Amino acid sequence: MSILLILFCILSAITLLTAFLTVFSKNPIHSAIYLVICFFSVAGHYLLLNAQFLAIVHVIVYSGAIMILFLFTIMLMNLNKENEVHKPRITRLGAIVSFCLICFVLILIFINSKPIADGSYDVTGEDYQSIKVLGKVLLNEYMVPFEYASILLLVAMIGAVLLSKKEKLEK
Amino acid sequence: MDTNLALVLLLTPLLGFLINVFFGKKLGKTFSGIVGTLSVVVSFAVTLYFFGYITVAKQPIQIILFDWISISNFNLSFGLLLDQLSILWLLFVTGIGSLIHLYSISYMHDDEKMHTFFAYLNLFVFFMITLVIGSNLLVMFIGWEGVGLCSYLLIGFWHKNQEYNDAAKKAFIMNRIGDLGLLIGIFILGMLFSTLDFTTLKTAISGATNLNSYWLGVAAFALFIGACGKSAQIPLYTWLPDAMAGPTPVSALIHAATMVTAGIFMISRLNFLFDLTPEVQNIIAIIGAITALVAATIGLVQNDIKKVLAYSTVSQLGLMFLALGLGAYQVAIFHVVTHAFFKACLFLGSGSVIHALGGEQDMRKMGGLKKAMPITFMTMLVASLAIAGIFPFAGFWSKDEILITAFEHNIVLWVIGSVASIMTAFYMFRLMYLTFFKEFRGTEDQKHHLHESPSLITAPLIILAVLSFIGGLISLPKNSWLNEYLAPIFRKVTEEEHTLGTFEYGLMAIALAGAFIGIGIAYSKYIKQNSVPEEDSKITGISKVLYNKYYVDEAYDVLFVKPINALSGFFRDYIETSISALVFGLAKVTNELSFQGKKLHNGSIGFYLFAFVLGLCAIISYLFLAQ
Amino acid sequence: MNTLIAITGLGVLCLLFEILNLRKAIVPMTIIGLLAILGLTVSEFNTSGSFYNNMIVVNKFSMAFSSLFIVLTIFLVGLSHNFYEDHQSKLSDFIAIKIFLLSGAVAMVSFGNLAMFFLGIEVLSISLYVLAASNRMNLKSNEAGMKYFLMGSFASGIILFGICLIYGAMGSFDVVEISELSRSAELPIWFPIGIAMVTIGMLFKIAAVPFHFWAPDVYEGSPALTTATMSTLAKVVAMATLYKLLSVMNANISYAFQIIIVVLSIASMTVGNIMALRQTNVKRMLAFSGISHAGFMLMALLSLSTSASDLLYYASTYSLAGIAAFSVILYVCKNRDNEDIVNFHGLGKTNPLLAAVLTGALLSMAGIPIFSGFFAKLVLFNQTIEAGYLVVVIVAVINSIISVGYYFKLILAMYTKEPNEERAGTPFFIYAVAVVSIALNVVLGLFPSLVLDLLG
Amino acid sequence: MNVSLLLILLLVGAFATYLAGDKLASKVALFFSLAVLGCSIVLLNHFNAGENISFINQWISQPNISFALQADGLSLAMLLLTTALTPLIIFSSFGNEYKNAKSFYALILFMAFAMAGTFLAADGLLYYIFWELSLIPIYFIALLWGNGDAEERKTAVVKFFIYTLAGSLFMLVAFIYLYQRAGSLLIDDLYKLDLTASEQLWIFLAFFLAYAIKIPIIPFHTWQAKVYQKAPTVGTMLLSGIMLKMGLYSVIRWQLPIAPLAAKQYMFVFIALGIAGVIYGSIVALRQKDLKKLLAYSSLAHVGLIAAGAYTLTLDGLRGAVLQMIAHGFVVVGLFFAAEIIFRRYDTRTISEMGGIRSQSPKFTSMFMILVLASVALPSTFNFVGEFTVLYSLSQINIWFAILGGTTIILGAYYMLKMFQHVMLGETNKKIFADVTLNEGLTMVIIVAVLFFFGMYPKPIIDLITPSLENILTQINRN
Amino acid sequence: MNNILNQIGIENYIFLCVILFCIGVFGVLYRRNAIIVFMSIEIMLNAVNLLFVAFSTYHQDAQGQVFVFFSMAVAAAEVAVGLAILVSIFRNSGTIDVANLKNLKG
Repeated sequence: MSILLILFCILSAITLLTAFLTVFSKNPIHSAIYLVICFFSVAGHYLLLNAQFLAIVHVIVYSGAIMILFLFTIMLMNLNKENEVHKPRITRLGAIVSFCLICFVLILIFINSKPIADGSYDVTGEDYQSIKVLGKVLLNEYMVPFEYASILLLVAMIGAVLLSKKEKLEK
Repeated sequence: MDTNLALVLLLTPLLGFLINVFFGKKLGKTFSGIVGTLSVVVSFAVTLYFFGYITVAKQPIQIILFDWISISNFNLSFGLLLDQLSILWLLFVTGIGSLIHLYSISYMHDDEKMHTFFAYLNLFVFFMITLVIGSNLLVMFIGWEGVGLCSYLLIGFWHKNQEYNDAAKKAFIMNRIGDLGLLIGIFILGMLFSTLDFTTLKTAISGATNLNSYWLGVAAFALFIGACGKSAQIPLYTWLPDAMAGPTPVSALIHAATMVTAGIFMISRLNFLFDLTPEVQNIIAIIGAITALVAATIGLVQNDIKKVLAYSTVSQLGLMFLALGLGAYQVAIFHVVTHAFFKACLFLGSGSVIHALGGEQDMRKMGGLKKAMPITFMTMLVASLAIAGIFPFAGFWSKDEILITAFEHNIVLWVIGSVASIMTAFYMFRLMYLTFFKEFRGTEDQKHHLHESPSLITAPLIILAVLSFIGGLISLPKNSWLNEYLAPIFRKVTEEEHTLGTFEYGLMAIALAGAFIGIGIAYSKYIKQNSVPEEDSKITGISKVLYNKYYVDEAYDVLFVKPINALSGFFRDYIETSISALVFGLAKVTNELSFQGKKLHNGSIGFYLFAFVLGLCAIISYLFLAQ
Repeated sequence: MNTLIAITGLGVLCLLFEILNLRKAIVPMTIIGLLAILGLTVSEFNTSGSFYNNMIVVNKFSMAFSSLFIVLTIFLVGLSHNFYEDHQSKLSDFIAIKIFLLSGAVAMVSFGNLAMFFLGIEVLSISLYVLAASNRMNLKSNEAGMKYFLMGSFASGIILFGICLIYGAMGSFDVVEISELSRSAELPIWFPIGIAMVTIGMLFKIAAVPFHFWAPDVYEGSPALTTATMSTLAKVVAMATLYKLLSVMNANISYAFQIIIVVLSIASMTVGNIMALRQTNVKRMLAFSGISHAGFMLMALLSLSTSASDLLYYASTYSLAGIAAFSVILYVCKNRDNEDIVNFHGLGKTNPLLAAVLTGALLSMAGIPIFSGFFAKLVLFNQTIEAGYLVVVIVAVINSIISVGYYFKLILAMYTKEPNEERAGTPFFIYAVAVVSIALNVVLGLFPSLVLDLLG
Repeated sequence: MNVSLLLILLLVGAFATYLAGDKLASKVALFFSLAVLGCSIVLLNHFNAGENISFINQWISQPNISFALQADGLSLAMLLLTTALTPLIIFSSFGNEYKNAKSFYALILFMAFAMAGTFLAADGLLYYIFWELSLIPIYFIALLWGNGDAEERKTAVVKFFIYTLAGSLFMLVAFIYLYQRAGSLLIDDLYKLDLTASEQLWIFLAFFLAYAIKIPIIPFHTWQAKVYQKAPTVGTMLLSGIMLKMGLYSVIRWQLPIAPLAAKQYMFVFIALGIAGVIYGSIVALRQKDLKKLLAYSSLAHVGLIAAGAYTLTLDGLRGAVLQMIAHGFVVVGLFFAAEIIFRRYDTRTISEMGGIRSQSPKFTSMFMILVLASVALPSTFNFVGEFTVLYSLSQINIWFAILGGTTIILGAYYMLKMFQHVMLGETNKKIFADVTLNEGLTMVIIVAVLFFFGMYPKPIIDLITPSLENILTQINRN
Repeated sequence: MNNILNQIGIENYIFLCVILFCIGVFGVLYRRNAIIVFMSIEIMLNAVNLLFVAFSTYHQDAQGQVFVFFSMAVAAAEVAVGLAILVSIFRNSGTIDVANLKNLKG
């Protein structure tokens, strides 16, 4: 067992645990906090995979922006109470069954698949994940999607405005 | 020339019909009657011409007018065949037809729809002529069905009475049952010989070497069923008594003299076929004999003057079929002719009586009319004597020939025929006695109005009475003009000439004696004992069975009419609805599925996603685990 | 490529119009702009090529479908004028979102890289989420938006996972590379799983059974014009994209996969039609009808190599009929709080023209000849029988019969019931859209070769 | 000059009628239908002169579909039936006031267009399109201008529509399958196909479903009586006079020659079904209370016989079937018109409420009587020619078929005369029966004249149809 | 430079991501609180992002990481729109319980 693997295991354990807790916590605030931890642990995975830039972006976007948005909403709606009524047993059973099923099926498939490479993975030796390279790929090859993502955000922005803007009662 | 004359012969009645239909009302009653009568008289005149022609030339005239129906293996043309047989038939069809038309001018004068009546009569004559002179079976079939139609129209002439309409309908349907038989026969003949033309059929059958006797027999039998329908033989006879619902001239013309003999005509026409199928001939003879007897027994107790005559007609037709079955076509035809004379006379006479009594037909309410209506009485007496078979009236000769032929073939048939003859004599004179003798039993009002009919009515009666008297002359034993005349039609006619020995004289005497016995019984019962038939309700025992015609109508009703109607109701109420429900059921099932499905779409995101995940798992596992 | 740029430009222009206080000009200018873009697209129809490192691949297929989408958007924008009368201040937003939605659609059929595909589908989806929920004071609309959003994001997650697996197997997002690799090398199993997951995500978008549950609810709750967009444009886009995905990346569909398609197609048709029978809400009914049509269109996937033009034809006829139907629905249900069938009572008497248009549209969907829906079904059946799936065709035929049941329910309501109240006004845009779309439908029916030979 | 002209004229007529407005609609429609009749007679002359009056043009390249209109004797005969009955039907409606008349008459012409197209189409798909197209106008005619309770009518009409559509869709599948095999749907190409016995059976059955429902053959007839009863008389006339002939025509034109092996192998089954229809229809008709329903069942019986004739696969059977189709077309139109005439005066179709009309209107009675007689195939009417030929062909297959099928002449007479008795005869009715108007009389007289003329001289029609039937017969017997 | 996967193995990442993804799915199904459901969806997306990065390393290719940027943008956009919808639902009905969204059914 290399250190990396142990690190991976620890990180994975944290990720999965916090993810579970996010789902299970009765208090939405707790869920949010667990989710933040989960995101950080995912950022740890990124670091482990040597994708530092992505890790930072991830923390900024998820933990910084998205989670704050969630928290804002929770506060706004005053939902920080454990007021959720329990779902009927059948629904929970359904959820658990489908969870087990999908896990089982997917994992079984991946286990069944033949081993990809017996221990040795490609090593090109080239730099492929420094900020420089990423920037080049993003702004050369992926220029169009990059631009197009702005459309996506624009749409989201217009949409959010559209949904929350009060209309002036003209007529 | 011949073609044109034949067309005149055929189409004048049609013209009369058309004139009466379209202008009848404007013409006025008398004039429309005259038009109707004239058109038949013209036909009669033309017939006379042809009669003269044929007696001289002895060659049949065959005319093809146009192509009619195409069948894959042969073509049917609309053609006419004027030979000895058809001209003979034409003679009495148009001849008696003319007389009855004449009679009707007066008889129907009080009816508001006289022009319609004449139109129908003319139409009938037209179809009858078509039947007789059609050169192939299918043209004959036009006439065959056409006369049935006219019979229907005329029986239901007084259409406000639904019972009359029922009778008319019954007649038509009974006839149609026979017609189906006839059609089947036609089909088989067409199939076997690829022709329906009488002359070619005759050569084909006589020339054929290896005939399929089975199919030939079936064809003959099917044709005989057709004849049964039209000529009122067992089991299809019940319509004829009911057909008396029509005006009396109609009964005289259609249901006594002409139309009902169509079956005999057809069988005589196809004698070459029936000669080859002895089994069918036997059936015909037996059916004929039984019909003669059964109808005669029923006739014994009937109280309606026209019903008696109707059953008498059936009985006489039975005798004719008996002769046909025995292969004695010319004898049958002889009886047809004499029967036409005296039965027409009887019907017209009864019409005269009914006319005088203002529509009364029940003999129990008649009597003593001898004085009031001497001419009617006399003519009817002559006709009655003729039908009873008293020497030397026409009926004696013809009936006697039938009985002799029967005796030669089968003694049982002879016995049956003789018994029927005795009964005939009885009920005819029962009729005469009840109607004309003793005291009048009707109302005072009727008595007041009793009168002899006008000359337009009596003239035809007298002519027919004369014919009934002398009609036998056309075929005297040993010296038969008729047999000679018909010789080209029938193959075996010369072989079967009777020898007139003591034996035959003996038979004649027996028949004559039988007739007198019948008359005597009638005399003792109705003149001596002065009895009058009882009220309907008091009739008991055998006579009740007879009075109710052996309950045959009821039996038919129970056996056929009611089941079919019940079946109809059953189909209508159950089968139809259940097939419909089956179709609707499919719709209902899908609808119900839809309803259940609505519960599945319960609006819950959880459930929707659950289904999503299940679907995903199912697809993935099918693709990657099940393989 | 030019089409995509022009469309996004037009979208931005729309927003500018609002700023420049040219609100009244928005609808006409957008329509003119779209017509111009349509002209541009058609003029470039025969030029094919790839742009920007193969991000956008333009060929006949993408051009044809893009043109169809543009036409549909023109109609939808036309209908907007009347529909958003009372929301003038948001008009530009609505129109702009529709235009961006169109750009997403165009991106989806002309992608050369899975990134473009993903972004396209997200633009489309997010626009639709917004539009579905856009009647903000109406709880039903909110609920529809929420349901669509939740399930849509879920499906996006699945698609993303699929893309990820494809990338894992191939090491590239470029479809050309992927398809080359998929033919040559021995594939890791990730690739087919990825394809399956992307397919499932797309099946959700086209609302095939069992991923269809959102459709009736969302169609019912959304504002009618959004429903029109979803049932015509969005469905057709998703179908075209799925077709393109499968045909571009995975030329040899395995037999098992075909069986899956057969089963889903049959299930979609049957469930859609049977469920539609008892619906009283017209939009909901059309949602189920849309599900069944999705089932029909799935049949095109059974003969991937040859059925592109059939699919195009089917998509055109279905969506044109849908537009015609919805324009009448918009007219009838304006200012009503629901789209119940009762509202249609007596339309045949009060407004025979629109009733005739709706009748035509429904007959086209039911597949009655002379309306192009019939030919669409015909060519599809033809293709499917050729591929050897007679069973599907027979089930489809039975389903066509069932479908007549509910289409005629609406027709009967229009013609045999007494009208309940007068409807005022003859809005030009609605009439124009209704008549033009049904006319186009009939023209396609009379000259099917116009479309069928396009991709030949 | 070719047959497409007819179709164009009918279509133009439909539009013109719609545009003419409610007042003029009926006259415009009559004018156009008469023009089409004239046109078809001219075409007939051209055809008899040996000219080519077909019209074939490529329509869709992929799949390969042609716009092919071909007229041989059979098609022309059916076309003439359509074009002759259409003006009659339109003319017969002159005594009625219809609301929204322009749509009504336009739909009639449109329907005539579709039906004429069905008879002319020589490409499977084109034929199918016309076939389906004819459903829509009759659906609306029955639905909107029908009589009786609206809900019941709706059920009946929708059932009819879905039912017939259901049948024909399977025919479509069969056509697609045939297309796969032949690469074209031109009828000549389809005739040339060499299909295995089992293929033929399935195709035969698919066709049969469509035709059995349309004709209708029992047990697929349940839509018929209700629709006939509920539809306006004009609609009923169109349905019974022409539309159900489409099914019978199609049997002869499409079903038998394309799948002859199956037709031969299962001939007895289909003949038996037809004959069962004869007997069943006749018996059910006996106790119907509604005049139009009774006529509907009589129609069921008659077409059963026609179908049986067609399935005998003999020249007689086919020829008899075609003759009987034409004859039945005229008779049934006449009979339904008679029912309509009574309805106009008595406002009822229930038989028990009628009776005693004969003493009020002898003219009408005579014409009705003639129609009844023609319907029961009295010799010298056109129906006899057809019925005789059909029964003859049946007797060639098996004499029992002829006997059982022949019961129609007994049972037919029974129910028709029973109906006539209760409708027309009996004590004078208390309700007033105005004598027939000139329009009504003219319509009836034309029908009666046609029936008698061709009853005595069917040769022109026989000569017209025989070559094409022989041609079809050679196709049937090709292997 | 060493490939980190030599020590951890791509399978482990796959399993991790699958399980994480499934937890997300589970959350969506299990919870009625819309906010938590959103969070679960974020977990799903994150699982995929992680897998992207893993595959990126596996292929030694930058595209996977680039794609993660797009994925993040999408996630952000979705959250923005989703929360906007959520807020308007909350305004109209006062609850964010998805189980209460059952007005549309049948």
